[in-house]
Formats: sequence, C-alpha cells, structure tokens
Amino acid sequence: MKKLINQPEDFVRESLIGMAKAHSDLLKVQFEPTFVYRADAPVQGKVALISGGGSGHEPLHAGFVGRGMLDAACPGEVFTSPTPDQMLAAAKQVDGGAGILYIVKNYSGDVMNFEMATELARAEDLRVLSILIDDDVAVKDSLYTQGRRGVGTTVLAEKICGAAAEKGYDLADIADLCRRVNLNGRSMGVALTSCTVPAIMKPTFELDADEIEMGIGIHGEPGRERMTIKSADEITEMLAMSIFEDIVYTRTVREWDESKGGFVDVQLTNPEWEKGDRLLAFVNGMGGTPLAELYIVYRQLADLCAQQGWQIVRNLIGSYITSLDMQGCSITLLRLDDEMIRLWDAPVKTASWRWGS
Amino acid sequence: MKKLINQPEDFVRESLIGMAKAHSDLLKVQFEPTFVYRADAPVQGKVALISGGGSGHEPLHAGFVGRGMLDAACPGEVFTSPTPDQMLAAAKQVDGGAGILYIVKNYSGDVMNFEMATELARAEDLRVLSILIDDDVAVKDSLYTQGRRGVGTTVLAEKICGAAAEKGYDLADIADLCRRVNLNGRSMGVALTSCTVPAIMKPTFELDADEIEMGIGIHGEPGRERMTIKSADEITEMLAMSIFEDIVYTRTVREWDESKGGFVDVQLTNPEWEKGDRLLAFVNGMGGTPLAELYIVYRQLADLCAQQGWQIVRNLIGSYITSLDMQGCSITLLRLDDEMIRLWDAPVKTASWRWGS
Amino acid sequence: MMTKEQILQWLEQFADAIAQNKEYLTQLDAAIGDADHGINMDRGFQKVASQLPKLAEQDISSVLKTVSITLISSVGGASGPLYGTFFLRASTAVAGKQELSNEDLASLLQAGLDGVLQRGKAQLGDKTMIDALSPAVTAFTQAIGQGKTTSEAIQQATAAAEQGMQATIPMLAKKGRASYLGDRSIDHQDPGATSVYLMLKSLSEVLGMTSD
Amino acid sequence: MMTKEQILQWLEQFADAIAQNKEYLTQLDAAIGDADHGINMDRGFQKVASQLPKLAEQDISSVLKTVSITLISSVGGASGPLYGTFFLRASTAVAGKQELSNEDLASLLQAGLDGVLQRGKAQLGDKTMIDALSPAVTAFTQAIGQGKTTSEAIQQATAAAEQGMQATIPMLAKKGRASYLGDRSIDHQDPGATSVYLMLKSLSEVLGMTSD
Ligand SMILES: Nc1ncnc2c1ncn2[C@@H]1O[C@H](COP(=O)(O)OP(=O)(O)O)[C@@H](O)[C@H]1O
Ligand SMILES: Nc1ncnc2c1ncn2[C@@H]1O[C@H](COP(=O)(O)OP(=O)(O)O)[C@@H](O)[C@H]1O
Ligand SMILES: [Mg+2]
Ligand SMILES: [Mg+2]
Ligand SMILES: [Mg+2]
Ligand SMILES: [Mg+2]
Repeated sequence: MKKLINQPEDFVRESLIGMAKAHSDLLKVQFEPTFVYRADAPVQGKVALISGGGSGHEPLHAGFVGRGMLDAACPGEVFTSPTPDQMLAAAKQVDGGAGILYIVKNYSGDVMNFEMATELARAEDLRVLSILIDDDVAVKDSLYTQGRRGVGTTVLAEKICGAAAEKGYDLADIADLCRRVNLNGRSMGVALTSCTVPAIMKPTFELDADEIEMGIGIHGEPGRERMTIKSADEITEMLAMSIFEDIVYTRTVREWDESKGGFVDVQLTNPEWEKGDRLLAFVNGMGGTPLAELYIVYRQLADLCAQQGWQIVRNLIGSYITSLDMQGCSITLLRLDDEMIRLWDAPVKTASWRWGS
Repeated sequence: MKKLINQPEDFVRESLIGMAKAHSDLLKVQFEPTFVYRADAPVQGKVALISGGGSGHEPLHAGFVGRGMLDAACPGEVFTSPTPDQMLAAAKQVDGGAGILYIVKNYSGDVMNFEMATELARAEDLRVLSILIDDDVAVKDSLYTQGRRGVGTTVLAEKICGAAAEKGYDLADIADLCRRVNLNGRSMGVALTSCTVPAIMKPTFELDADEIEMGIGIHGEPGRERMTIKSADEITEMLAMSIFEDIVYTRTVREWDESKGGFVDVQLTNPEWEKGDRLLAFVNGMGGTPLAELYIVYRQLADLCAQQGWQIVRNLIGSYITSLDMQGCSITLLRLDDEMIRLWDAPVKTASWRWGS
Repeated sequence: MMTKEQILQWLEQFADAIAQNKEYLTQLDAAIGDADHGINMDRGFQKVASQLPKLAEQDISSVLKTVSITLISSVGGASGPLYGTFFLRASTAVAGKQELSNEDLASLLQAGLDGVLQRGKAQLGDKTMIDALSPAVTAFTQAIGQGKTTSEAIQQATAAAEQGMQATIPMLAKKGRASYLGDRSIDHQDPGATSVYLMLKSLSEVLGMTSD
Repeated sequence: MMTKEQILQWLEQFADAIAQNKEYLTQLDAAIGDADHGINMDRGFQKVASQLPKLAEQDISSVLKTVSITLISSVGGASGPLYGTFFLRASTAVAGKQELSNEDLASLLQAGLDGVLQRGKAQLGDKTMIDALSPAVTAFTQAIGQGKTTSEAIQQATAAAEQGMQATIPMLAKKGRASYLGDRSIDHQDPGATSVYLMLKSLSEVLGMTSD
C-alpha cells in the first residue's frame, strides 16, 4: 500500500495545513485543539453549524466549511472521533450569538465526545444543541446495536441546514430541520476493496479478488455480509432495495433539553415514504472509485426509483463522504419537501462544494 | 480487480446514459456517433468549444460541458481517441455561427482523428480551428518523440477559453488564448499504482509494493522512470522541480491556416518564467487518490513555489483529469496574466465544476 | 494500601503495556472495529507518560484528574471519553486522600466503572470493556471483604478481568462499532476489554512488587 | 492476380487473425503503450467482417472504401486513422478495377503506405507499423519486377513484414505512445507493426490458396 504522505502521524495535520494554504479566503485552521472555521466567523446573529468526526472522509467535513454550509469542522485522527476540547474551542470561535448546532454522526465515540462537549459548552453558557445523524439502513435494529450509523445523509443535512442558517433560521428551527432531514434520509453502502489507514499501511480487512462487502459504514469496518462480486446493476439493485424495503425505524436518542438543562431521551421514528414522493438521489464514491462508475450506478438507480413510483428531483454524484482510498459506493435517498428543495438550491461556497456564488 | 460496471464494452455508454439522466438541465447525450453537448446548444453567435479524447479521464471532458466551458465533448472508448465522425457530428450540433474550436490533447491518435475531423468539417464549410495541448514536461524533446503529451493544462484551457467564448471572444482570439494557455502551462505526474482498463481487468503495468512510476501520462502508459516510493514531500519536490527546471521547449505543430485553407506547420516555443510571476497551481488526483493526500502535496508545492519566487494566486485541487482508478497525482502550474485570471474567475456551470451560477 | 508513587508507577506501567500491545489491540479492533484502538490508547498514554514527572508534586486525586483530562483531549474515539470518564470519577472518589486504603481503592474502581456505564450505556454481555471492568471491580470488592491484602485482591481482580476479556470472544456485540457486524462479531475478543485487562494487570504488577 | 472474392476473403481472414490475436496485440501494447491495440483493431474488424456479406455486390474500390470508413469511424486511437487512411488510399489506387493485376496490387499497397506515412509522419526506424509495412511494399514491388507470381510476391512481402516487425524489437520508439518511454521502449515489439504483419500474412494465405 502506497500513499502520498509523509509521517503517518502527520497525515491529518499536513492535510489541514494544505487546506489552509489553498483556501485562505474561505477558511482558517487552528491547531491544539484542532478545528477548521469560516474565515469570516463569527457571523453575528447567525446560528453556527459545527460538525466533526474522524478524518479520512474528505471532503467531509472540513471541505464543507464556508458560506451556506458549516461554520466549523472538528477533524479527529483518521477514523477516530475528535475530542470535546476541539468541539468546545470551535464553538467559542464561531459563536455569533444565535446559538450553535452540533451535527453528529451516530458512532459511539462521536456521540460520547459530542455529549461531553455539549455539557462543557452549556457549563460555559454557550447555547448548544446537537442532532444525531443515523441513516444507514444496513444496521437493522437499534435495540441490539449501537443504532444506525451516520453516513451519506450527513452531507445533505450539512448543506440544507447550512442554507437555513444563512437565511436566518433560529437555533430550534434548524435543529428541527436537521432532525427532519435525518428522519427522511436512508443510506446503504458497498465496498469493493478495503481502505488502508495511514498509520497501519495494511488493508483494514481482506477481500478476495472476487468478493465485496455489502452494508459497510465509512470506517473500513467489515460490512454485514460478504458476497461474490456482481454487476453494477445487480449491486445497485441490492443497495436500492435495502433502502426501498426499509421498515419503519424507531430509536431512542439523547438530545439536549433546554428547559430541563440536560440531556433527555427522545424517541424518534422515520416516516414512511409514499408513491409520488420527491427524492434527492445521492450516489457517493468511497474515495477510490472513478466518477464514471458512479454514473453507471446512478443510471440504474434512476430507473429503479422510477419503477417504485418515486421522482428524483435533485441528485448529487461524486465522492463527498469517503473512506480514504476505498473502492465502492453508497447510495443515499432523501425524501424532500419544498423547504428542503429551496434550501438545497441555495448558494454555497466552500472548498469542495460551490454553486450560486 | 473489481469495478462497478456491467459488461466492459458498455462502460462508456452506460456512464454517459447516467450523466444524461442526472444532468438533463445541463447536457444531452447522443449516440452513434457519440457526443455530449450543452442542453442549450447551439448558442447563437458564440464560438463553440469542443474537446474529446479517450474515456477514463472523468470528469474530463463530458463533466465540463455547460455554460462557461465546453459546448460538446466527444468521448472515445477507454483510453482510445474518439473518431472523426463523432467530432464532425458534434461540430454540426453546436455550431452557433461564430466558428468552432477543437481543443486537442497531443497524442498521435487524438491528433490524427481531430485532423481528419477538421478536414471533414472544413469540407462542409464549418469554420473549425484546432489547438493542441502539449504540456507534459516528462517528455523532454519533441524531435525524438511524439512530442509532449496533453495533460493537466487541458482542464485549465477548457475553463479559461470557455469563459472567453461566453464573453463573446471571436474564434481567432480564442484560438490565440488557448495556445497561450498551453504555452504557459507545465505538468508532471506520478503513479503509485497502475490503472485497470475495464475490458482487460488486469493492471496495465505491474508495480511492486514499494515502487512508483515518475513522469506518467494519463493512459496507464509506463512513465519515464521507476523508483522506490518516497515521502509526499520528496515526490512533490521531484514533480515541482521537473516543472521549475524545464528548459525552453520548442516544437512544430500543425494548425489549420484559414488563408491557405489547409494545415500548416507552426513552430511554437514556451516563454520563460520569471521571478514574481503569478501562477495557478493545480494538484490533480489520478482517480483513486484521496483528497486529503492532494492537500498534503499542495502544502509542499505552495512552499516550493514561494521559495522559487513565484506567487500562487489561484489554485485547483481535486480529481479533474484522471486515469480510471489509478492512485497518484499530477501537478500543473500555469503562468497567469490578468486576462486569464479574469476568465478563470468567471462563472461556470457544468456537471463537475460550478461556481458563480 | 496504595501510595501516590504506586499510582504513578501504575500509570507508567499501563502506558508501557499499551505501547507494547499497540499493534495487538489494533489488530483486535481491525477484526470487529476500525483498527485504531491500540493507536488511540497509545496516543493518549504516551501523553500521560510524558506528564508523569511533572505530576510528582500533586496529590492522587489531581494526578488522576490530569490523566482524565489528557485522555479526554487526546484519545478521541469511544475509548477516549470512556477511559477519560473512568479516571475523572476515580479522581473524585479519592479526593483529598494521600494514600489509598483497600476501601479507597475499591471505591476508586467502582466510581470509575459507574462512570463508564453512564457514559457508554453498555451492559454486561454487550461485548465491551464493561465485560472486563465490571467483574474485576466485583472481584476486588469481594476479596477485600474477605480480608485479602491489596496485592491479593488486585490479583483476583486481574484474573477476573482476564476471564471477562476472554468471555467476550463468543459474545455478540451490542454496543460500539462491533455491534454493526451482528453475528460476525462472534469469535473475536473485544479490544476495549483487552486494554482494561492490561490496566488491571499493570496495577497488580505494581502492587505485587511491594509487601502490603 | 487478385479477384474481388479474394479481397473479401482477405478481409475476412484478417478480421479472424485480429480476433485470434486480440489479447496478444493488447499485451504488446500494454508493455509500451496503453493496452488497447488488439481491442481497437478487433472492434473495427468485427464491424468490417459483419459488413462483408453486404459488400458482395460492390466493386473492389468500393469495398475498400467501405472498409476505410468503417475503420475510421469505429477504431479510434492511432490505428483507426492509420488503417483507415491505408484502405482509403488503397481504394483510390484501384478505382474502376474489377480484378487486380500484380501491378495494381503493388500500387494499392504503395498508395496505402504513402497514406500512412502522410497521416502519421513516422519514418522507417521510428518503431511503428511503417517498419513492417514499408519493407513489405518494397519486397512485393521487387518480386513482381523479378517476374514472381502474385502468390510468391506476397509471400516475400509477408516475410519482409515479419522481419520488419521483429526488427522493431531493439528499436527506440520515436512516434506514438511508445516514444514517451525513451530507452524503456527498447526490447519490445511494436503492436502496430505486428498487426500489419498479420494483414500481410492473411493476404498471402488467401493468395497462396489459389494457383495464379
Ligand atoms: N458504549 C460503549 N460502552 C462501553 N465500551 C464501549 C462502548 N463503545 C465502545 N466501547 C469500547 O471501546 C472499544 C473501541 O475503542 P476504540 O477503538 O478506541 O474507539 P472507536 O470504536 O471509536 O474506534 C471497544 O472495543 C469497546 O470495548
Ligand atoms: N505516427 C504514427 N505513424 C505510424 N504508426 C503509428 C503512429 N503512431 C502510432 N502508430 C502505430 O499505432 C500503434 C498503436 O495503435 P493503438 O494502440 O491502436 O493506438 P493508440 O496508440 O492510440 O492507443 C503503434 O504500435 C504504432 O505502430
Ligand atoms: Mg475509531
Ligand atoms: Mg489508445
Ligand atoms: Mg476503533
Ligand atoms: Mg494503444
């Protein structure tokens, strides 16, 4: 395994220095604790959006810092949740007086670290809420697992909520919107190859030359099932069917309750989808997948959605939430409403995503 | 080797169908002969820009069809030049009455096919000019070789000339501008792994676990030199130094002469660069390279340029001209002038590149 | 009985054990997680180890609190908050003490365990570090209740941790990343339970070196 | 002498030879090019082969022109325009002929060679298809000058093409993709020269089957 790196332990740091040099008009990078923030932060009167998680998923999250998306991103080590001090320092840096929303992918490490950060921030009188993204239908139940992982919907939630913050939504409304996006998003991924973590330089898992892993997350975790490679159309159908056939999913998550001044358990249930619903279809590359292959997948996905009676009214195709050099893809379908569409179309200007500005 | 494909011979076609389905607002796809064109073509009174080449370099070129960039792209089979009938049909489709420029990467196949297309188009009274891109400093001389390959500068020329066409430049001026961009662009690439062509499903060349290929093109051709893997900083320095130290390069190319009504030999020489010159630095991923690694390379490149007394005033970091699933990167430096900077900053709206609109 | 010096020795010993088992822990995590547990723990405990000389002047509770803050701000992942919370609660449990009686040590361990349970919401049998930590705390408390010496009690706790660690092998994971694997998590040893065993083992090595 | 039927047989035979050597040609191209020469040629000649039945009614020149257009619009790469030009010029050289005398065949080959030289600007020794084609044309012309039969002449041309093809092995490439390799192009046989040899070999097989 070969990589364009120097010392593995400098991977995250040097990559962020590169970002800072390349995009000084858009963002700034701070170390110890490490976070990336909008060059013009704090934006007074605007709700600040912060996300973060292990590195290795680039462009997520640092590539999405800027106008119309995130105010700050907290990168951890590769595939390792960042720490509460990073999240707290970022919150202080970008707080524009209208409150802060942490967008958190549902992994035990991320959840615990962001919970600690929320407690620390609240103790310092920062108005922080946090919303979990848990959209991976590969994880069937939440009773016997950590609950569904946060994957592709994270990207969509950051875009939509970022636009809402820019338009002046208040903190509670953005938190509601973020929760709604999450409840309407469903994802499923497949790996053709393992990824290789820089500090290890060996593939995280071994796959035979004709094997694939179905139902993977974004950290090189093995998936739910290993199978013989199939055609792109068959793989797309398996991914899409897992999403289409997903049953109503209910889980208990912890959210900060402002009136109670602490975390409370909240039960959330995904709404059912109905024929005629409008969808955003997101075909995501895992980092080592050629763009042309993603279009082959999209081609089949579009047909399958049409057969199910769903309308794709927006799409996103490219490598936005990756697992280092892994080959493979994930599909995310988000059921849209008018408000989400308006916010999706709003301008965005970040290192890795730009339109309308 | 595993890919998200169906039958290898359907790779290009199915990928284009996916593009057509995903981006019907931006582009249309035509088969037999195959080309991709702007949904609103022909744009009356605007010079039409057409490029093309073998497939496998996505997003180049089809991902750059749209406002502010290309009017049409002619995709060949994987790594195989498209054919003259594609180029002729595309020219007829997008001709807005102000002439057509073919932007051609310098490979024997592309050159010969585009020359035949130019002859055919001229025979049908279409006003076609063509400009060669030959920016790869890994190819030292042009006397004993096919001449330098067209690589990263192609992307930059398409953006800059696309903006010029949108602003109403006439055909001769755009051809001059395109030639100027080419003469001021220099590129050099490295492969960490081979790519794998869908029809073959075996790596094009074999590299040991600790070997890299320096001075590669974009078709999985072996490079000029094979060496042991080095750190990202050392690799970046080797690439950058090849560009910095490039001697004045002169070659003879064939361009269409409108007064003579035929191709003529033209001698072109790259201008020397001087301290204080303003550069666009483009760090390009070869298709399988994680974005984070490209930023590590950019970080070192920015320092090296500063040490040489050159100012990076614009940059582009991402996978824009790829070799299927190859891991590795290329660096392109383009010496800018005010006009190029203005055109670079102009709006663009294509499937894979969008800003300001 | 356990002195401040022994606390420092324990932390040093544990940091060493983590460093030596860095690859092993990471391999365990590669099988059912994301291949970083050894790297995470080592990053944190190298930092702890480098701070130990400076901590010689502080009292036990402050030492443990510094360890907690260091781990929380440098380990990340799941193990960062969990080990961080363990040492934070441990620190609070022994506030003001200059030396630890067996009862003090028991409440240190119990408080640490309670913190990890609260933070991680895992239960015994979920295939997590709880499966090593919880039996260890129970064994220690029982042993001192039976009048065993610190050294004997901690050796029984370590044995319980080892058994608990091994008992994770046939378990189906219900918390942490391994839970995503469903049945495929079976037949693998939990990395977090393994690092907890190393923590207990380091403690018993330090306490075994002295007469009580 | 060569009839229209033999022209059609030749094209069929060549298409077969390409199909059988598709992988071999591609492997040769993988070593010093981009691993597609066999695929390119086969794509074009499969199309040619499928058109042959429809061409039975046309004259020799029209057959060759159809082949040319088919190759130009389906092969792509470098070999598409080069083989396309070869057959285009060959077609023009035999315009109006119902049968080809040895002299007609010589001018067909010479015109084809000239077209490839003009289109590709390669010279003898540049390690391209020219290195097989040019000696073949010379050998054929010489042989008929010496009064050899068509069959004998084409066998000598084929032998010359084979030698020319083998002679590309030690050459340093100066045209086409292989030229980028510099010294590393040495010790590999040129794929285009190899397909040209197959073209001549198919021709001599067809002509060898008949008495002149
Ligand atoms: N909710 C939890 N409660 C208790 N322990 C947990 C929990 N989640 C994970 N763990 C422990 O953490 C270990 C993994 O730690 P580590 O690999 O450092 O973090 P991550 O899973 O974030 O990569 C697991 O082996 C398990 O013992
Ligand atoms: N300029 C040229 N003149 C003559 N023959 C050439 C020239 N360039 C390439 N060739 C021939 O074409 C062959 C390669 O054909 P092919 O692989 O189909 O095209 P490409 O190089 O575009 O992939 C080479 O082996 C060489 O014989
Ligand atoms: Mg981790
Ligand atoms: Mg080719
Ligand atoms: Mg882990
Ligand atoms: Mg080739």
